[in-house]
Amino acid sequence: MEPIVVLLPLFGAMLSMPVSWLAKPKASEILTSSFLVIAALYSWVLFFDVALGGHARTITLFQWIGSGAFQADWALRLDTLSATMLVVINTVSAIVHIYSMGYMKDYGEQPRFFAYLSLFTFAMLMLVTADNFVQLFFGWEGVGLASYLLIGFWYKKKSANDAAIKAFVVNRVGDFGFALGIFCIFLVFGSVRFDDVFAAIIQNREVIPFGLSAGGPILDLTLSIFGGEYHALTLIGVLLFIGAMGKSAQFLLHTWLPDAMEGPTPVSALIHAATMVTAGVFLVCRCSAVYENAPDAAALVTLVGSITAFFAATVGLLQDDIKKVIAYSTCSQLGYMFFAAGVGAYGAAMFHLFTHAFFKALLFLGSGAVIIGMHHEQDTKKMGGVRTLLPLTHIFMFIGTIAITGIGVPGVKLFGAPLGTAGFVSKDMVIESAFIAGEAGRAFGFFAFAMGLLAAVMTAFYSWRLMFLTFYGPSRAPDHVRKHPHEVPTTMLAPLVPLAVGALVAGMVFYPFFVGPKSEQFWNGAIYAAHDSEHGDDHGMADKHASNDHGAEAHHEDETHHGDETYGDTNHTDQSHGDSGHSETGHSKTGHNDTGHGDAHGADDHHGGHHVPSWVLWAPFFAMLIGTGGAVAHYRGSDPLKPGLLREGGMIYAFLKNKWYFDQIYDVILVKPALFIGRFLWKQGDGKVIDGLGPDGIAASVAASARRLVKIQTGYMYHYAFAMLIGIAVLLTYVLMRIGGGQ
Amino acid sequence: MSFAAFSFYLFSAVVIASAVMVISSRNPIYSVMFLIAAFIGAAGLFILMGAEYLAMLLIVVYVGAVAVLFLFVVMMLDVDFVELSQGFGQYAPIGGAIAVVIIVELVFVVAAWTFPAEAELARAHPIPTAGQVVADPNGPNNIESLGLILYTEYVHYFQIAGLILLVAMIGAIVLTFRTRDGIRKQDPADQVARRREAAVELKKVKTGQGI
Amino acid sequence: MTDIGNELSIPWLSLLTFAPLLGALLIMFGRSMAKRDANGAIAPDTQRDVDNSARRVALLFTVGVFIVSVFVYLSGYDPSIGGYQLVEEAAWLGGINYKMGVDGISVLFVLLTTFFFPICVIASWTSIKDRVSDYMIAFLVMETLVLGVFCALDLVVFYLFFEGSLIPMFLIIGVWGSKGVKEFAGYRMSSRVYAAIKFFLYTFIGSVLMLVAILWMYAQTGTTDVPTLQQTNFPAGAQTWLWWAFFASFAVKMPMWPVHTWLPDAHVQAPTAGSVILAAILLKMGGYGFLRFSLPMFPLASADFAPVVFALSVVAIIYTSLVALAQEDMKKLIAYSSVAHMGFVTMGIFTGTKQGIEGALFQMISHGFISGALFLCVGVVYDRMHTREIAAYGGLVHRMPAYAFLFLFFTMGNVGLPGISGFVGEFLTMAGAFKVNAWVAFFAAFGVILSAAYALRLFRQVMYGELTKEPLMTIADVNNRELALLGILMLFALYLGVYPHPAMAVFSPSVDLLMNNFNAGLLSAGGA
Amino acid sequence: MEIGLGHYLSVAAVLFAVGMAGIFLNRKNVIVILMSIELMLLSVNINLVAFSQFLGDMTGQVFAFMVLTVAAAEAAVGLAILVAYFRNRGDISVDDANFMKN
Repeated sequence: MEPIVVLLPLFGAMLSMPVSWLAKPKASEILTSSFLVIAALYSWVLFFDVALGGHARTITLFQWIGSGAFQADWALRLDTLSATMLVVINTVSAIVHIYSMGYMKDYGEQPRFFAYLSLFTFAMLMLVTADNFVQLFFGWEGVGLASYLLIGFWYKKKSANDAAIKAFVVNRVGDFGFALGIFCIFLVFGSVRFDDVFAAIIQNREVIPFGLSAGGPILDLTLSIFGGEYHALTLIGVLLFIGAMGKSAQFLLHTWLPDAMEGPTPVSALIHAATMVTAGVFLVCRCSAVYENAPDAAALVTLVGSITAFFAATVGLLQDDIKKVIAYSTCSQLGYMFFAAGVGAYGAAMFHLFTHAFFKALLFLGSGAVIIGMHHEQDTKKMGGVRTLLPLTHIFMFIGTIAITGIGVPGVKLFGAPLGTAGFVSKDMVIESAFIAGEAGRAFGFFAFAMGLLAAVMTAFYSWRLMFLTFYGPSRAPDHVRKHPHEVPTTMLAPLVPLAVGALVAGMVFYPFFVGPKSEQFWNGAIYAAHDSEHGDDHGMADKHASNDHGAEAHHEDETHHGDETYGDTNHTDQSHGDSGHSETGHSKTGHNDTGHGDAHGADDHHGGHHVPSWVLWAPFFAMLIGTGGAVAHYRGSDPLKPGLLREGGMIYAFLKNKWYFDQIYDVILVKPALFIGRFLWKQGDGKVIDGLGPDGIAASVAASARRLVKIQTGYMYHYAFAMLIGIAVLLTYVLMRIGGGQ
Repeated sequence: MSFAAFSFYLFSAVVIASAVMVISSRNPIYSVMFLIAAFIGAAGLFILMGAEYLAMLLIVVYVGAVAVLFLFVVMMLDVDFVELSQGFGQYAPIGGAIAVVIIVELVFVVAAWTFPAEAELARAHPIPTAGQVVADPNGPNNIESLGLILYTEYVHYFQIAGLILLVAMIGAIVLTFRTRDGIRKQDPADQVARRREAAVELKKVKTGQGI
Repeated sequence: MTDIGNELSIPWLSLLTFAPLLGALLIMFGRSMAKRDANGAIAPDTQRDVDNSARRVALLFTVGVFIVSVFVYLSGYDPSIGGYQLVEEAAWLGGINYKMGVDGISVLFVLLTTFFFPICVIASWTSIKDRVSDYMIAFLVMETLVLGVFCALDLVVFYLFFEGSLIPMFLIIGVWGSKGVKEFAGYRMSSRVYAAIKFFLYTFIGSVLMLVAILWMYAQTGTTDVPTLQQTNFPAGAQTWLWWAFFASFAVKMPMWPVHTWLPDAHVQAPTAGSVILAAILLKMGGYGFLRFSLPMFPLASADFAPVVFALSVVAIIYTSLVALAQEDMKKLIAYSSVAHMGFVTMGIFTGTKQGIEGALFQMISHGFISGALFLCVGVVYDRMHTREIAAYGGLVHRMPAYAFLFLFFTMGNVGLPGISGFVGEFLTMAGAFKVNAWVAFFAAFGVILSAAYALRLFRQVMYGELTKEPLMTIADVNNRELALLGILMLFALYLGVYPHPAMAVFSPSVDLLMNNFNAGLLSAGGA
Repeated sequence: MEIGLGHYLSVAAVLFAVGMAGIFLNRKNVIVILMSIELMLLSVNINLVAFSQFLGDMTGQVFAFMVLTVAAAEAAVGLAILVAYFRNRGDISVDDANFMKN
């Protein structure tokens, strides 16, 4: 039955158009939406079964690519990680489907839209349920395709088409790294299946890369490749991360995400906030075994993640387009997730991914309602006072904003979970784990912490700025809009309710599972660090704090077998040591100093109040207050549009307004040269050099020499006679010479 | 110097001198005349070598037919030969050079000539010269021995030679034959194909009226 | 599965190969029987009948050959065996026998060929109006020759078919190609004639070198039997030049950079069906040749010169992708992308790894479907608008939604989207290449980025945007015939993309055998 | 001094060379060119006969006979062409006869 959860969206995508031809467009909306609702409900069932019930399993459908050792199947790998993603994807997708029934009413072409949405959902589900890297890649590219189609949904608009191509191509740059990462994995491990690869890492198995006569234990293996000698896992980690950067719009490869807002708003909510862009985070978490043993790669993840969090937030400060603000906010939040993963707090990263899906989808769908209500206006400068026009939407957006900025009470626990909105719980978790990692000596831990705090200030600022500009103050909209705002249909508002509820409480409800005391049982081996910190200690970070692994050696053998048995599949009861794991021998040795290695431990310790200084606990909260205060001070005043600290025309203003000039730089150093080189190679390379020296050149010189030779052809008979006679003379001379020489 | 040697030098001188005149005289008629002289000289040489039949053939065919044909054509064509001989000698250097090269080479050949052993055997039984034939009337003469070999071993060549001549004759006729319009001539086919209806018309002439 | 070919001693392969020739004779006969007036001209009505019957005969024969080939494949071919099957042999010249046979490497190409010829006949059903009989004859003759290329197990027989297949294609481009005049070296000639001559000379010069090599091999071994020669160990020095001679021929055919420039011209000028055959079948002869001859016969040289091939392949992938980015002509763009895709094939073949070779084989088959379909797609609009200028189109999706969908599908296939057959081959070749030389895979993967750029650019400019151009306002969507053709191709591409196993299973045993021979050849040379 | 083969061959060689030179000298006059060719053929005949006599083999004379035949045929056809040409152009100047160029 499990394949249903993945295949229903596919059926929806395939049937949408035919149904609309046979019946009405409405029928295809209902069909795809109901398919998605069923899939969503079923995915919750699976979530409870797999993640909470601990029944992780893999269902192989049939063989896909099989060539020698290169074996990739179509499979559903259901473990906590994928079950969590299933829930997020199917739920948000179902909600977006229902929402779109209202949203797309004005635009037409619903069957096509719903087909694309369902296609996207299918691809995304294939991505998260993959049990090998190639199927993951399938989903990876599949969501890219769906994203391309949906961004360019309004194909008449040139900007939409450009944005679609940009999204696809930039993602391809990431995929390039990803594909190389897969090849590298295949080279090293001789397999592309998760089980084989991760088991090899956990057991520190001896591997022999292709073409070499001798290998070595995987954790220390180096490859001489790309003209250098690299640590194999680090190389794999970096290459895979390039893929993740593309898909998750991380710094340097982020440029497509804001442009992607050309697509319909539900698309932005589904793809560019809740699901697709988080695929990179998912990938890093999925490969936690790799990153935990490749500290340099993890450091890169942390670095890029924290830079993105900061950078995107700065750009978000000055955006006027309601969707672009949220887009940059997404980019920034993805940065949070990445540095959380980079510092080893995979649970926190997944947790933030999970909560972010709720409040970001809520914000996007809410802004979609605003856009519809304001007659397709997206510029917040032309809004203001929308609160009175769309009171319900305002409430939803307000909830989304407090969720993202993180309203809560630090240090207070309710039923073992912090008290606050979803964003509060998860973001604080992320920031704190960065601090803990920094303390533990993990590279860029403090940097990430600092960037996270700065970004939190700005997040609060731009989120409230958006709220104030849109919903408060006097209206700046034209009269007809103000007097007759579009009615926002119920189909658009009803789906927001579950999202709003999630945005408020998801953090508190799921805290114990993702990062709290039950996390080890919850993750059930889906995340390497969550239960296997011993190895992280032993191999990955040994050089960083050697003092920590006293006793680790003694338990190495045991732990290896332990990991072997429990890793990756099924439910082992003996492994559910949870937070009481400290009492076990291997773990107790590392004890209190070990906080950085598994976020489960770290989080647990922190909430026990052992390690994290209280200022760290309060810091995100104050950051939020500062940002909020700034926004209130500036935008609740008499003229919200008055210039603030950054004057228009100033350098910094221009720098931020132009998004750090990335688009312009890429255009100059990549796009234009590519086109120029292409034209040059075509006209000069192919035309002049190859054809000129090759066939055309030879043909032309034959023609030219023929033209010259023709002149010898006088047409006078006696010339031919002369030629004959001279020929006879020459021939005769030659023969005589030969004979003379011979005699 | 024997008579044979004297004759050889005489004829050789005639042949070469005539040949030089053939190519150097301005008037083609002279050329033809000298050509005839050269042929006659060559015929003399043939006789000296014992090839009487070929010598006769040369005189009959060449002097009698070919050379006269040349003469006929030269005189028939109304050509300004002075104009034609303009640029005479323009290519003389190269022509001379080629000629000299050829002569030198041929002389080399002649000088360095050696015969294979079997040829030496053949030399032991030379073809009788004219003088020997006269001395031995019972032996086979030149024309006999030529006929013996021509009509037996080389009969096919002989036939082919005939065909070549036939083709040349037809070719020459076809090339020079032209039908001129407006000339009344007899067409036997037309005459034979003529029917009574086309030739005779019966008219009923009423009596007393005439035609 | 009984081996009917051997049990009944029916020469199935020869039958298949020469059946189309029979069709060609029939058309010729039918035309010569047509009534003529005093001047030898055929009345228009009669001409129409003659044309129609030519079309029908061609369709009948190509479809018949396809059905028989499938039947023979299902009942007579055992995919679990790696060696040659359905072998037939007849003495011909001393040491040169007429020998036919297929193995896992060639059998799919045979099926691909018999599959594509009916497609092409249908595709040219209405678009060819002049000299229909001649056209169909050319196609049928070409089918015979191409099938012969893939079935021949004797070098001389192979060479005859290989060279012969040039001639019908030469005519198809030169006679039924598009209009247009080209200034070349001071002469004005129609551009299709230019393209045809370029095509002919390029490939011909390439294969002449191969002929020299074949003659030498015959002189040395006294046989031109392929299986025998595959077991022959040529000395290393000889392998070098023999390899280059064969390489020259196949590299032009592939085509590899820098001898690729005939392909864009030929594709652009050829009629749609000609382009389809060229892309789907004829290009594959080069890759097939590498696998059949270069690799097994000259393993040492193949290993030695693999870096050269890698370099050329990588240059081809990047270079032609960049060039494709700048194209203004739809067919030219697709032609250049073909060169890039063939770069993956050569790269994969010379990795000498199982993934690389299987990927290359799969890529060739998949490229047949995808590129063939793309050319058919261009043909659809060309038949309507008679231009291939990208700039002449725009916003077609408004009037041609079904067409846009199909075009998008094949564009994505061209881009190498997983789930469509193009991905499997590309990915496997790169995985194989990475094992041998990571830089090669690096640059090849870089080409994949560019492929997205040019393919999507084409799609955007042709399909998307406002429909503003006057002539496009009344353009009609694909008709049933076109829909059926493209639909079939789409199903195949999708099927092979999702479940490539049936194809992979067929050539896997043969590839194993090939690699064993290859490695054994390397070892024996290393030992000696 | 005995007159031997060499003498005859020398005469033939000189005759041949003269014929050859004649072609060069009288390049415009087709009639003389034809005569030069006849001279060259004649020299060939002298050679053939000389060898025939020298080797005692009649075959040489048979071939001289053939050469004579061919030479006669050639002269006849050549002159016929000349006549036809003259009739068409009113001239036999070779300088104008360069149609082969086109």
